[in-house]
Amino acid sequence: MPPTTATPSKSRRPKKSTASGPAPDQLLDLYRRMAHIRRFEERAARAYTEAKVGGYCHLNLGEEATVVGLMNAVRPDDYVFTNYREHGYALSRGIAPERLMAELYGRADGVSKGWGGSMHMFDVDARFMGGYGIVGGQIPLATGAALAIDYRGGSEAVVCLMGDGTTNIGAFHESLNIAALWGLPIVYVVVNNGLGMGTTVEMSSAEPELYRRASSYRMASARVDGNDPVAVQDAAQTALESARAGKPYLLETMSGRLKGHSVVDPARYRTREEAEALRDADPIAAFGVRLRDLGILTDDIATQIDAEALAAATAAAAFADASPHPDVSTLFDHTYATPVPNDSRRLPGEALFPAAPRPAASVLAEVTA
Amino acid sequence: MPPTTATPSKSRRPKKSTASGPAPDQLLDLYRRMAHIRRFEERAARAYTEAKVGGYCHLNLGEEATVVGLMNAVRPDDYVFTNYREHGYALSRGIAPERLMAELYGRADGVSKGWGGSMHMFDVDARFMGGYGIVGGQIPLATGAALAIDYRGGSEAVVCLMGDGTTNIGAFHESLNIAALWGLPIVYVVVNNGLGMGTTVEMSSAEPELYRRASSYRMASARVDGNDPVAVQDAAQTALESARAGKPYLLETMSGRLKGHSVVDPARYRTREEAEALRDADPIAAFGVRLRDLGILTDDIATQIDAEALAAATAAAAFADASPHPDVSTLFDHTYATPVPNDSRRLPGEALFPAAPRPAASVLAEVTA
Amino acid sequence: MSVISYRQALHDALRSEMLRDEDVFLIGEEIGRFEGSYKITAGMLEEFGPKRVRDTPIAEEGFTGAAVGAAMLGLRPVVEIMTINFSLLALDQIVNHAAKIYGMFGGQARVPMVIRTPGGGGQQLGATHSQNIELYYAFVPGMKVVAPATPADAKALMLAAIRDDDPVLVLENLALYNTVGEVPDDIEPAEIGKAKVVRRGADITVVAYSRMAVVAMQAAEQLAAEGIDVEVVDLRSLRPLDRDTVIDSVRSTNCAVVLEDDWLTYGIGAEIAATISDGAFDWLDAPVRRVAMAEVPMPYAKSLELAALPSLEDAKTAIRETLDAVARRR
Amino acid sequence: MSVISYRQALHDALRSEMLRDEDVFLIGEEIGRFEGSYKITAGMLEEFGPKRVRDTPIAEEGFTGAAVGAAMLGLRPVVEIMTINFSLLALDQIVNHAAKIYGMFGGQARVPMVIRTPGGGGQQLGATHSQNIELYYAFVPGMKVVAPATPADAKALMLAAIRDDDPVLVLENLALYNTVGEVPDDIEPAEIGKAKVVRRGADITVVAYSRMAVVAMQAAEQLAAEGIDVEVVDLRSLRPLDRDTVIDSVRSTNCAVVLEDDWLTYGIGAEIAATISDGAFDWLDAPVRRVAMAEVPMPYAKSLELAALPSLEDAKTAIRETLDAVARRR
Ligand SMILES: Cc1ncc(C[n+]2csc(CCOP(=O)(O)OP(=O)(O)O)c2C)c(N)n1
Ligand SMILES: Cc1ncc(C[n+]2csc(CCOP(=O)(O)OP(=O)(O)O)c2C)c(N)n1
Ligand SMILES: [Mg+2]
Ligand SMILES: [Mg+2]
Repeated sequence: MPPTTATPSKSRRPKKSTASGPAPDQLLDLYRRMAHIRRFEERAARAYTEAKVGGYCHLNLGEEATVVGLMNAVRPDDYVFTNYREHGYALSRGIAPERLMAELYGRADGVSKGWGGSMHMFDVDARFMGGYGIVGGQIPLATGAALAIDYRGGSEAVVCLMGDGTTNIGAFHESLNIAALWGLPIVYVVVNNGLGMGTTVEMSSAEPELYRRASSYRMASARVDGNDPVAVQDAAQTALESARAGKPYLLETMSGRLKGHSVVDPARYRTREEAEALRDADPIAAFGVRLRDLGILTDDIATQIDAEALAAATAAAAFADASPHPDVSTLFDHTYATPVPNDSRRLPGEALFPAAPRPAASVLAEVTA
Repeated sequence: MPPTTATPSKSRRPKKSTASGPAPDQLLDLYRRMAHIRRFEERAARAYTEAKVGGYCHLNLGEEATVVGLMNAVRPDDYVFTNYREHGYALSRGIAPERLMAELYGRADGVSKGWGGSMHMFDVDARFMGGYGIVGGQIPLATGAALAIDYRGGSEAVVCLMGDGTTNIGAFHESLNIAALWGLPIVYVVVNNGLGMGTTVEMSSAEPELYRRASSYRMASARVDGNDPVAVQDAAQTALESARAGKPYLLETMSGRLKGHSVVDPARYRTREEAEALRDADPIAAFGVRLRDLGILTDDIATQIDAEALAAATAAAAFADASPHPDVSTLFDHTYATPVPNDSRRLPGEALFPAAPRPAASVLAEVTA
Repeated sequence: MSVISYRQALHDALRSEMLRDEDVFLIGEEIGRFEGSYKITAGMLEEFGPKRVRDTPIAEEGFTGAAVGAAMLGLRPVVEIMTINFSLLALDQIVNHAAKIYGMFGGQARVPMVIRTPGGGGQQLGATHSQNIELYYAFVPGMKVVAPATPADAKALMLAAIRDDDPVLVLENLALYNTVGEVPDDIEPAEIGKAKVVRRGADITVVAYSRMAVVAMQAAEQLAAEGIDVEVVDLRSLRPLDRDTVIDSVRSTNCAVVLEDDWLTYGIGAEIAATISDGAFDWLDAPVRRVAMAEVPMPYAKSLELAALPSLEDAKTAIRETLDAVARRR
Repeated sequence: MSVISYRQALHDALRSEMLRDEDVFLIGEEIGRFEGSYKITAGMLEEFGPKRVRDTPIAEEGFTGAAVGAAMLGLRPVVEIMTINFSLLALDQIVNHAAKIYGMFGGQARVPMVIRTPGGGGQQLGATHSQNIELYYAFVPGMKVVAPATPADAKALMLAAIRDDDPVLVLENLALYNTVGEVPDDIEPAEIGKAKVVRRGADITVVAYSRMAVVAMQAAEQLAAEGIDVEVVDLRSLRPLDRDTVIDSVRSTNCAVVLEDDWLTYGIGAEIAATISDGAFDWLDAPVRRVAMAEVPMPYAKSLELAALPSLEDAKTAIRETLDAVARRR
């Protein structure tokens, strides 16, 4: 499932997005990809409750339209940095679901060889640059990647994802200022799902219209309906064109988080009405209705797509479950890229020095000799 | 020289500033205080070249109008936080120049008992809350002081000073957001002297009109001519009234830095024209011309004020020089406010444990016994 | 006397101090509406309201620094940093400000604040969320750092920390939250700066703190069956460090093992081992052995994480091997 | 062979690497127009232009993190952090990102970057500007930390650091910038992870690094006149730590003193003392003595600063007293 990426011109000059809108097969493809994310995330949640997956596990449920809209707009040679809520992005970037699920299971065939887990997926070939668990930690990194592109005169761009709550941390401010100052090819995307963990945007951000924060850096910005994959894709294309032209961009997408912050969060801080309103705005259902109205989607096709998605998720889980646990002998394989002498390779139960190098008896013998 | 502070109403509702403008004696007082800062700083610079003062030493030369305008607007019970370029603020806040100069000399009578030096002046009675050497470090602290005022329902406000370069650090963003979110009584003042150390505002800030950055927090803000003490005082009063009413404020003052970043910096990165333009805009000279035009200042008065200021600085230096060096016995006096067992009070040359607690001879004796 | 969890003990300490002193307030991410990532503050927003239970934006440096500033004006903030890993973002405000303000200004401003934060690996949280970096605070004069291992100490040390006029970091531990133990209902604040011999034994001293103090007790109990009599010293306070209690113990047992959850090289245990090797030099019959984490970024995979973390078995091995080393030298 | 300053050696290393490899660039505050706060990069902006000598906003976390990101794409940034004190603001990007990225993603992305930054007290810069906190980096697997004491090592280690594919912190020292020494014109990159016996001696081993390695040599020379033959080990690399070289030395001298500029408790010297006490247990004739800073926030006043910092006299006292302790035990 490689991303069906629009191919923008290599030039860094801004370019109009297609006025005509996507063709039916493109629309159906968007729908299909959303369905795949949905089923993958549901399968991941199940694996978590079965204790196949450990640590924290944050899902993209409710953000599928945003994910596929964004990932459709990036070029294969663009770089994507995101946070811990990244399974869908990785999937949409074309990484095999088997390798993603294996990562969740902490297995050797995982996309990060089992070293990263849910929060730290990475695939150098897909230019999917992680997966970071520290809120805001990815923003300076992504900015630096854009600096490297600019340094080398490349035409690639960087997309840096983050949540709404993340716009309140210092790294956001420092990075956007640097990107704007140096004209770096980067699009910062704020996926506004209305909540940090349980704290609302209004409780966290004195300017809750987050895209407006770009003005502190004279940076262009926009807000888009994150439940509409086509709108997201268009907005992202505009943003990416701006970035490639040396004008970084801040894009805010508005969507909902269907479940708790992570798999274990029952989201008790939400009222029943809020939860219902979210379900009603489910982006997959809504997009399905739209495609039906356009005559593109039928019950049969929908059923078929869903079956495929379910099968893919099931197959991914089976693959993951069959993949070996990383061997303890590999524990010291990834501390350093350049080997150097005296790197410690001691297991916790091992002594620092071999036992009793000069037993007391021989010492006394020497002393008396 | 206690600050001749305007007395705003105790209420936290906004209040108009005096439309009529300051009376002649108030204007003369502003001039006098600027002259005192100038002479104090020049004397400090001399003491530095005489190696009486150590470390770094950053002066307010060229920023005197901003300093006195701001310090005239604060109430005696307000709190002032600033950075390492703070001598003038301390002086204007009413702290005796003797104690400030003694601090520069690192003596026991210094305002921080010789522990702080040029960058870390502090006087709890004057509610002068430091003097901080880490760029931006004072901003969260000042925000927290405003939180404490708000927590207790007080009518005081906090003034938090910083340089233009400081607006690019994360703490600025995090703090302004928090203050705006919680409606804290604080005025952030950006003293824009056009430079970090040698880096210009345009090289550092993608939005170089720094007061505009308040919009990211829906915070009110303004820019004012920092070479005009009356304009600064008026603007500060407006800002303080807003803050007391629960609306934090960002005020930017525009002035020049007459010398290098610190006493040792020859400022070679400046062109001769830039240096000349700065001298021409000298706020003390300019304000002197204005007061002469108004008939308030004469040559005689100017000469007298300058003589007084010079005498004060000279006396301060003499006092500082006569003040004792802190005794080594006080080295461990200020590590903790609440004493606890096992606090280390070891000098570098001292052993951790008394020498040879059980000499080898006696050990052997025991063993053979 | 009640038997309660470590989590409950922390909660109770916070609540009773909130009731006792109006100047005490809680501040941190998700501590109110979300009731805390690890639910230590559950119910507190409802009971005390948003003024005293303050949900913050995600801005560790900003809100921790704001707590420092509020403390300078006499309030007694208790900051929750969700895990110690995120405290790196606030380190400048803690190390360069909270810990310096009292000294740097010649003793004019006190900073009576608490930072409570859990460390600990073993939850499959990966490299950035599994660190034990209490060292960063324990190293700094001006800071106080306590690390309770039991519910009783969690409560007593938290009470002491809140009433102390200096910045105190209270190191909690993810793996301890659900452990239970007896806590006297009228427990008094503990004395910060004091270690405790939590088990008397004649053969060997094991020094530990936080989770590893619990492991030390387990090892001692299991080894008792083998006839090995282990003395356990729980450090409880990392700064100040109570060297005397440790040295006194080793002078009676003549050998020692240090257990720690952080990385070995430069870890907390290095100081303990150096201290013992110095202060008990003429008493020691074998080198001080350290059991610590493997020196790698913590992997996510369970198999690797288990291998990287020090275990009860590792502790027992180190104790046995140290006694062997003693035997070979005697 | 030329006799040049430590500052010049650093400058030369940077310049030669910039000339050798287009992917190397400099980034930091005031390194261009202002020519660097300590002038290491003087003239570089003019020679290489603003693309390769990049003045940044005051945003330690932002620009250090940007360097990490650029390194992930294969560039070789050399970050200047003006003094190590300010590095606290970038610690999350260094410890949670630069040091973790290679491992956390299973070895997929290298981070070939250098962070160069001076430590050091003694300049009357007060509590927040006089810290020696190399420990914060030396503690972290994934980081490499080197600490040259001489101009030759400054150059050789900087060359090695720039060519290494991992994040390397090069610890410079304010008090060393003006010291001079011989540097071979065709000096090769040093091997990271290796200590060096910089003076052979039979009576006692002194272990030190950075400024204190220079103090150690001075002490050794002065004590030679008293007939004390001091061996000096310069650690040069704090991570990895070359334990073998240290232990080999102590096994021949049978006693040791550790000199360090940081605080004693939990300082770098704790690991060195613990390592020696362990690895040379049966050879040691006296406890390992540590000379370190007094445990206070550094005061500004000269009288107090001098008292707080370890001096040449302190080093000599510790050496003499350790030899006394040996004599008493032999
Ligand atoms: C520096 C840091 N602080 C706190 C956390 C804990 N944390 C993880 S996710 C999260 C909320 C983030 O909210 P938002 O940015 O809106 O992203 P979302 O999870 O809604 O996608 C918090 C506070 C963290 N991981 N890192
Ligand atoms: C966190 C931090 N980074 C860097 C420095 C070094 N430094 C001291 S002053 C300064 C420039 C500050 O410029 P600005 O904010 O404009 O204030 P000004 O000195 O012009 O008053 C810098 C970079 C520091 N003290 N702290
Ligand atoms: Mg969110
Ligand atoms: Mg400035």
